[in-house]
Amino acid sequence: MLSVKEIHTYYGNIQALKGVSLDIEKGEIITLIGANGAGKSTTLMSISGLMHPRSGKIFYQNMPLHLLSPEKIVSLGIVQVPEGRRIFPDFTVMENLEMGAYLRSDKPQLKKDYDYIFELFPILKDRKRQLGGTLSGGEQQMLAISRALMAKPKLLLLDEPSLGLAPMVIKQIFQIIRKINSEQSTTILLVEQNANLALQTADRGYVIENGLIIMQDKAEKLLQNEEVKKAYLGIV
Amino acid sequence: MDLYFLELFFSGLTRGGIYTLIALGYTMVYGIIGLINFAHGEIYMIAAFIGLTFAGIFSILQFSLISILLIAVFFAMLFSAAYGYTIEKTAYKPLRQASRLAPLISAIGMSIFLREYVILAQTPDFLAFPMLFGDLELPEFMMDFIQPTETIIILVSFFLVGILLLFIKHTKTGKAMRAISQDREMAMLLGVNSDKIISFTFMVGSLLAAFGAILISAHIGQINYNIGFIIGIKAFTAAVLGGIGSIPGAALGGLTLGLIESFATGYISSDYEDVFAFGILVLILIFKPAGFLGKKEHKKV
Amino acid sequence: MKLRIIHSLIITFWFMLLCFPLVVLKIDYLEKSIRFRWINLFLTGLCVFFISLLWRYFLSRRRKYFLRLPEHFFDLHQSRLIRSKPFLFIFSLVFLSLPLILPNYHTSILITAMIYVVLGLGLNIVVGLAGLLDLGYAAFFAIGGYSFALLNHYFGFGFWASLPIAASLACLGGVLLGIPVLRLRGDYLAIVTLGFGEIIRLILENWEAFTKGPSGIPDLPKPGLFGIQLDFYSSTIYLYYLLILCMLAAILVTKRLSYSKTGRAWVALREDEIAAQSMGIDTTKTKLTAFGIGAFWAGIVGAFFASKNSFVDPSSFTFHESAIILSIVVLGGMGSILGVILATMILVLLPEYLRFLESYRMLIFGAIMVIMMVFRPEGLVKSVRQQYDFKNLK
Amino acid sequence: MKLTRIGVLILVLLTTLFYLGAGNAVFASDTIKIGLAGPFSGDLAPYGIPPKDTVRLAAEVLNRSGGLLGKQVQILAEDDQCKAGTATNVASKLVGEGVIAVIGHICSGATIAAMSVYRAVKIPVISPSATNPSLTLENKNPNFFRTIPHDAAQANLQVDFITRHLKAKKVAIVHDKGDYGKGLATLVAEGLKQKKVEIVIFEGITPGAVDYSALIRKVKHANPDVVAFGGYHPEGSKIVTQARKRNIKASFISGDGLKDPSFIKIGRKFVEGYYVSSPADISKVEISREITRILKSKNQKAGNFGLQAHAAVTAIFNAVKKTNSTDPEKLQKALRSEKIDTTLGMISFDKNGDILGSGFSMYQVRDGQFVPVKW
Amino acid sequence: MTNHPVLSVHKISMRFGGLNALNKVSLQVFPREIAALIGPNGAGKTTFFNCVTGIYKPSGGYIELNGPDLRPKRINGLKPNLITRSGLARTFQNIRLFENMSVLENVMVGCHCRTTSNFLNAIIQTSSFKKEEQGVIEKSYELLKLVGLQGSANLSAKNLPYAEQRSLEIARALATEPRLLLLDEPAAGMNPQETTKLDQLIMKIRERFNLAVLLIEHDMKLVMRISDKVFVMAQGEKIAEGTPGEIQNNPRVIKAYLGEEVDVVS
Repeated sequence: MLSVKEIHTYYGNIQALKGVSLDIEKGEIITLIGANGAGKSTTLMSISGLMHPRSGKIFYQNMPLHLLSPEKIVSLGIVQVPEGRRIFPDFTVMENLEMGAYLRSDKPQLKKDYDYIFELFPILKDRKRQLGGTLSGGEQQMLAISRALMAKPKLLLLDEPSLGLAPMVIKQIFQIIRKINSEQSTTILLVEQNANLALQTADRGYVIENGLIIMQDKAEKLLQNEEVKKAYLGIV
Repeated sequence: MDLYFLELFFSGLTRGGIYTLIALGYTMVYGIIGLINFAHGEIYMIAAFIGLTFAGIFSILQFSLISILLIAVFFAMLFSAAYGYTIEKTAYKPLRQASRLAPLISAIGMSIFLREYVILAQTPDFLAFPMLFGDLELPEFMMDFIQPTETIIILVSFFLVGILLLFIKHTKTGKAMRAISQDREMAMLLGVNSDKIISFTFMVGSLLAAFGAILISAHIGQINYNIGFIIGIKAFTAAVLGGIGSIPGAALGGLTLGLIESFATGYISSDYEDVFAFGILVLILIFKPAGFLGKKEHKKV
Repeated sequence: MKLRIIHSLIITFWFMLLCFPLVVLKIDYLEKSIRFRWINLFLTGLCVFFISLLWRYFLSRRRKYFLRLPEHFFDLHQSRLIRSKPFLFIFSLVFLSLPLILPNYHTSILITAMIYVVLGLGLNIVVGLAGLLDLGYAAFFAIGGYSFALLNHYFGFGFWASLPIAASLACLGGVLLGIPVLRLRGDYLAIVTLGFGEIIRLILENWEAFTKGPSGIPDLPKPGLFGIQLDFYSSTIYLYYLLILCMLAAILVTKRLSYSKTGRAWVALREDEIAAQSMGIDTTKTKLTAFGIGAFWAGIVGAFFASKNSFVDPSSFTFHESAIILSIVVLGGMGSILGVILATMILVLLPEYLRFLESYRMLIFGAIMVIMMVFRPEGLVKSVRQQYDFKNLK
Repeated sequence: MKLTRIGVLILVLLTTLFYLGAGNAVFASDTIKIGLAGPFSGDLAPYGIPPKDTVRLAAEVLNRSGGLLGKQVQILAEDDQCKAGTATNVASKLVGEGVIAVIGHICSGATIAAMSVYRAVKIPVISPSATNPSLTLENKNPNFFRTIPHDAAQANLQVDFITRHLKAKKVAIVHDKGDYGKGLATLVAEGLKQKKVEIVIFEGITPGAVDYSALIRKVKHANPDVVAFGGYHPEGSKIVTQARKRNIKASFISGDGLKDPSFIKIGRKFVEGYYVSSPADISKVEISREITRILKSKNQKAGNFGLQAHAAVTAIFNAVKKTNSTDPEKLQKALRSEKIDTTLGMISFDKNGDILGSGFSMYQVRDGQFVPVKW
Repeated sequence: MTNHPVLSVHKISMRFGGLNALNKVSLQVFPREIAALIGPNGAGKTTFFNCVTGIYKPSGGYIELNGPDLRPKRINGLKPNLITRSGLARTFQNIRLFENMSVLENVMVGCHCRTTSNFLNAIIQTSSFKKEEQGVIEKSYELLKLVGLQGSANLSAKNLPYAEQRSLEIARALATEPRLLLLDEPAAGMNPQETTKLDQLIMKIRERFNLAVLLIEHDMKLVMRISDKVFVMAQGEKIAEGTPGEIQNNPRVIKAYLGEEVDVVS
């Protein structure tokens, strides 16, 4: 579905990605784990078109993605939930969701999708008129995911959905991620620092370190892998 | 209430209305790309000239006043939007990645260029602008403190601010504009074509400036290439006063500035009208560093 | 290439459409006349076509340089020719002999240019080094000029007696402006300084009894030279050399300051205010010194300016003046001394030498400002901070 | 490295340009040069461009009939933007290029600054528009002349007219904060005070401000018999238009800054009855009618000071012809002694350099025309 | 002398709008101690740093820093520059170097609060100014040597590799002559070798300058290797404190920090 081939991405003069390659099949949940600053977010930004790799290619259903502008990429069905959620603070919950559906014009289906979202996250329905900036961290994360879902993604890119959330909330959110994957058959690329959590959720995983993919395997295997444990859990 | 006070109040309101229409252009552009568009006053001026050109043609063709007014407004809006669009594409868009000051200087250069362009293409002289409102009449008691054209200016500018607020609040493009001003990258990640929206913002700002230009030119009855300068500075001041980036703020700032100037003239002296306007701006910013409705910048560490 | 031409044609068409009502039509509705000036449309079209071809070509090249050579393109510092001693020697010889060979007019505009160089250097401290956007710098220029004029008018002070007072008053003005606006950031600072500049000018205009209002103050003396009576020509030449001294002093002081504790604090403040504060830099004091020293130079050349014209009036200190000085700083490259000098050449001398273009002069001036910024957004000279010598350390 | 060289190249180019510019001045030529300085760009360009057109026209006509002293006359027009700083540069430039006389400058401030240069070389300077009294009355500028009477003369006339003809008790004085406008307004105010007329308002407006309605309302409340405005026609017509709309019945009076066809054209019915003091009627003078006609055919106009500038250059031509030389001292002397037939009628200059023969008279706008008032 | 903490924080709280970013956090750092502050993202660690260094004003509680005279001095409410002068220096999580200054100059800026010359001295170039300036250069160069950046002294700071930028931040902070150094995620984005070098550096700094270090870190290996004491924060509260060994076995910490082994399949 999506294949990233040897991309090198720079921030000014600093090279953040030094040849990252990934392959994602339809319907999978893939996770990309690694430490802070390892290049996880940069990978997602490169896929989304906000940063253009200086070399290397990205293909989506055999279409070259690395040449397209962000809005084209979204219109193809690749939607990102960026790190830190980035809710529009001055928009109400409803307006935030409407922004998610920005490129859509199928009104009748839209209505159903709002209902689906509110079914998924009932709390958002109660908060419909509240400003995004006043939501709690967990609610914001839910809103961010919902907002992305409103764009009807075929491939959903999730950047650190567990960041700064209480364990209970994290649990809920990861359940939803599974649900979205199974019910809507949305392919998911999940970037996480919380390796335990990510590997439990995903089908396959990639480990990134210093802008390079150093390991890739089935999620269960990585979870058992002593190296991974040592490197990213710190404690044996 | 004191009639003199009322008179001054409405004259301040009229001025404020015009300031607001121009300030909206500054504030929207600033909100969306953080640029002080110094060429905005020049758009206002060009709109007045375009309006005069078309009003001239159709008055020679003996159209009725009201149709001339509508035609002049239409063409002024059309062309000023086109000018706004073109200016953004040539002078600002190539500088999107550059430091904050580069587009500012580019804007100053653009403003000089446009003034000289109008001098060369038309004339440096003052030109008579047709009094397109004709001889409207108001009820006797109102005529004591307000003039018909002033009523129109106040009403139209309030109306336009209202329309703009509704537009920004409820339409898809309006939402995209607000989204970009909050978080441009995130908006792009949701499929908003930010270049398009930015162009659009310039066009809307220019439209409003054009509207203001025709209103005030038809009220005052004369224009020249220099009319954009002072009004531009004042409108920018109004935008900052209200909190730059905020649309209701621009309206609030515009009205405040208009009223301050009017009362300063009426009760003190018009010699120091501008000193008061700027003095109050400085005072307000010292106590409220982001203007009336501006957002306080959070220190991000 | 073909594509480019087609594109340019489309742009040409668009511009012709855009220009039509103003460039072609000339309406006088009172006399009911419409004139069509089709030739103008043709000329506009032709200009736009070629400009757009060049524009697109260079814009695409700019991208390339932007990526590949961000730091060396145009770096005049690096040129060995310019740094070489013979070149500098010949250059300064020529520069020093200019007023002796050239007609008075050139001496006169070079004086103006040097006044702007010093203004640029002063504002460069505030904007370029300390990163505080000031849109009302002409106010300090006015304070300097008017201090001299008023001291002369009311108390008969000569130029030299007034100069230190003018400079200190301007400096004081800078600090006084600085205190209330310390809390403001970026563009709010810009508008407050703009307001301050206008207020100063308006006071000069309206306080008739003291400042003589819009008529200005005439008959100011030229600087004296140990009581020697100078005729008009020699006093201009004398002024030229004085300004060279003044400019060199400004360059020297800026350089020395910029590579001292104070200068480092300015730059640190510009780069990152929070980090600067965390390194123990007192932001209040640092900002005030920047405002004060910046204004100081404006005060000095303000007095020179008044003396050169033997006249001051408020209309010499408008917002336009502040905008031009700011443009000098930005166009030159923020923080760069050589940049200020080059940009002054372009923004002050070019309009003088473009006089043959008559009415197109200011049009082209405006266009040049836009073009320079579009193609060189980081300024003519990239300011590279001088390196400290530590090689001889152990 | 290559790119650095481009930088050097540009530096060299700039220097060359500089020397080329310098070179211009050195070219010897066989023409008589007359300088002309004023604002041809910027805010005040409308006051500078008409003099440029008329002076050039005068030179053209002269050159067609053989020029001066057997040489062609060349007009060097330089833009000073009405800024003191630029004006001194322009003055040095004109002097450096060897002009025998200068027409200009237009603004008093720029003229005062430029005189510091001209004074040194003694060439005659004739301004068509600088009305600041100090230019001639303080005996500093023996080489300065003007074809426009200074403000004091005009102010006296206005004061007389207000007190004797209009018999006003209360007068409101408004000015445009400018050099000319405020200067005139101040002189009028002083004159009126001496005659014990009450001045109810003395205030300035900002030219180019959105509207003046607040001030108009203030004027209305002061209820003066006469409003005297010092300034130029755009503001004048704006103020009177708004005042009439607000039903202010007072008489309006202004100086020559308003005597411009555009004033009536823009002000339309609202300027009817406006009193304007202005140099004596020249619409009957054959030359000025001729000039106006030619300008119109070229789509130019005489503006506020065009005809004065024409008269100024005519005076110079005449002085050169009479003295058969371009020596500044001789020219000055000739200018002081000769009577000349110009667009302004027969004029001459007094010992201060002020114009004689072109006094002020009062006009009133009636049926879209400036009509002389008999009183 | 060891029983005088160099930094003691008493129940400080910090609220942003409705959010309780810090809730009565207290901790003490003793001289020559290397302490680590850990916790999941968003636990309030950086907010804690910002309160201590004066960028935020805590909404409750107080902070004391031991002066050179060993007397505790209240520093909450002081401006950041004064806190730095009192002997507290920091680095930043997302690297805040003065990008367009050279590497050496960055460190020289750090010397700012320990020098006395003013701008007049600089203009006249008095001999005391020159001497001081030379001293600053020498000191800065020494510090660069210490962190291994002497070779890049004249590069622009923004052109340094990521890991070296972090070291430069440390050098710059050391230039302010602190008694307590706060490091905000010094190992972020470093590879294992670089991280190893970093912990040697931290040890070396402690020996050389006799100072205490408080660091926020996600790299657990590093934390466990070098710290004498570990504080754990979660959701704006301090949930544990102890030696690395104690912390590793604290179930509450494991749960909060490593992420719950949630059963997501259910």
